Amino acid sequence: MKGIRVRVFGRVKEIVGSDEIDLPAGAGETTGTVLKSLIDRYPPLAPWRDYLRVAVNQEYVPDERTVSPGDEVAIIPPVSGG
Amino acid sequence: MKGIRVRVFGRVKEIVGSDEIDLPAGAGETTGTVLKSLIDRYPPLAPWRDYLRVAVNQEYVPDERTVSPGDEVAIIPPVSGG
Amino acid sequence: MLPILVDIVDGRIDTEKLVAGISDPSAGGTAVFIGTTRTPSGNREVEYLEYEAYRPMALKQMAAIAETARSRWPLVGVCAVHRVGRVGIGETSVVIAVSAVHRAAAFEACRFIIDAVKKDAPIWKKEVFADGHAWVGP
Amino acid sequence: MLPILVDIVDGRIDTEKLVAGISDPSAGGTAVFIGTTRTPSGNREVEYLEYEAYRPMALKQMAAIAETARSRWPLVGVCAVHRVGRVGIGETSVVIAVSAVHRAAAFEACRFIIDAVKKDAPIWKKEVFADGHAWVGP
Repeated sequence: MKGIRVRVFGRVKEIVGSDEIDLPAGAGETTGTVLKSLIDRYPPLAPWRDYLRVAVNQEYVPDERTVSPGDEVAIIPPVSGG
Repeated sequence: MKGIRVRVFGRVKEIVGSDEIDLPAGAGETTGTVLKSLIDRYPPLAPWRDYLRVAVNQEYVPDERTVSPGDEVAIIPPVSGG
Repeated sequence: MLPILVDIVDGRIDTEKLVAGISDPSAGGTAVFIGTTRTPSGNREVEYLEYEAYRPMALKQMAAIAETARSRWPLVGVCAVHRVGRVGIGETSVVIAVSAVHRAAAFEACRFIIDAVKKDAPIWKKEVFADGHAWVGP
Repeated sequence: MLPILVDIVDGRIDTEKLVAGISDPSAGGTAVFIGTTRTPSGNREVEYLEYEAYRPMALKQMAAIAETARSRWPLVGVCAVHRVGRVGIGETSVVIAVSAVHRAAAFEACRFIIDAVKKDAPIWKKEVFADGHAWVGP
């Protein structure tokens, strides 16, 4: 079973303790299942669930979509540039 | 009879040929009579009549008011700073 | 709240220095407008511009406009500087810089000030062509 | 029409150089937004800020935002640069500079770009205090 590598930033990175993490992935993984796996593994992320956006291949993915192990998946906490 | 010194700028200065001019002044001179005297003396100013603003003591005077020889009167053609 | 700086200068405007002058630890955003001379005008090539000001009145007007902006928006620093005399193409003729705690106020005040300066400050420019010149305006 | 410049840099942003890069004889106005780090935050003194970016995606987002601006307004040059890493109080963290033939387009596009960058570019800042730090946001 190949994993999906997920990049994390900001407060999510702080909670996870690393800037990327490999999640085990079955068939039919989606942005939603990736996010759920991550939160299950790091419960302190749960309060942030509604604030997290997911990007696949460096584009925001507003609706749920399938992700494959080759995709670049990133969890985007609320941005605060400027 | 004391005169009223009038400062002129831009295209008005070019028409008048000087940056200030002394207009003879009787009693009861106003911003309107000053402007009229100037245009009578320099007819090429006539087409600009509706575009000229008058300032007294470095403030725009939107309505007609009395001017006295000690006042600093200026004719302000359409401004184009910036 | 920093003092308002308005000036009319005969030489090059140092934008960086003006922006530094309105910076403050309490300011989060600075909006700057930089007016530069351009060519062509209509379809004529402009060689350079020549600006003239009724200096004491222009300074009063600019100060009054800046004060009005500061009364309307919560600003930190305000600066408005106009150049006069000969200004080459592409050079800076006017700089408005406004700092504020939040950017909306900085943008709105900066826009208000340049609009008001262009409308009311007794400053004139003429465009100089190879074969003559024209005062800008109606 | 000049190329769009977007960048994420680790050191000081040279605003003057960026503005020079979008100047052009056809441009009459340049609107610039300069974001600076500030203190206090709420009632806590901030010692410095630390910015982090998802760099390749942030660059893509900034380029897309700049392209959108150029499709909406008649612009000459567009530049958007964000700094990351440690940024001291009062230092510049972001510069947006937009030149246009007329100032209305420059102002509107500049405001649009900084608003969109703050909303969508994957960049984060944390405020560092004497006794801890806080990520900015909800």
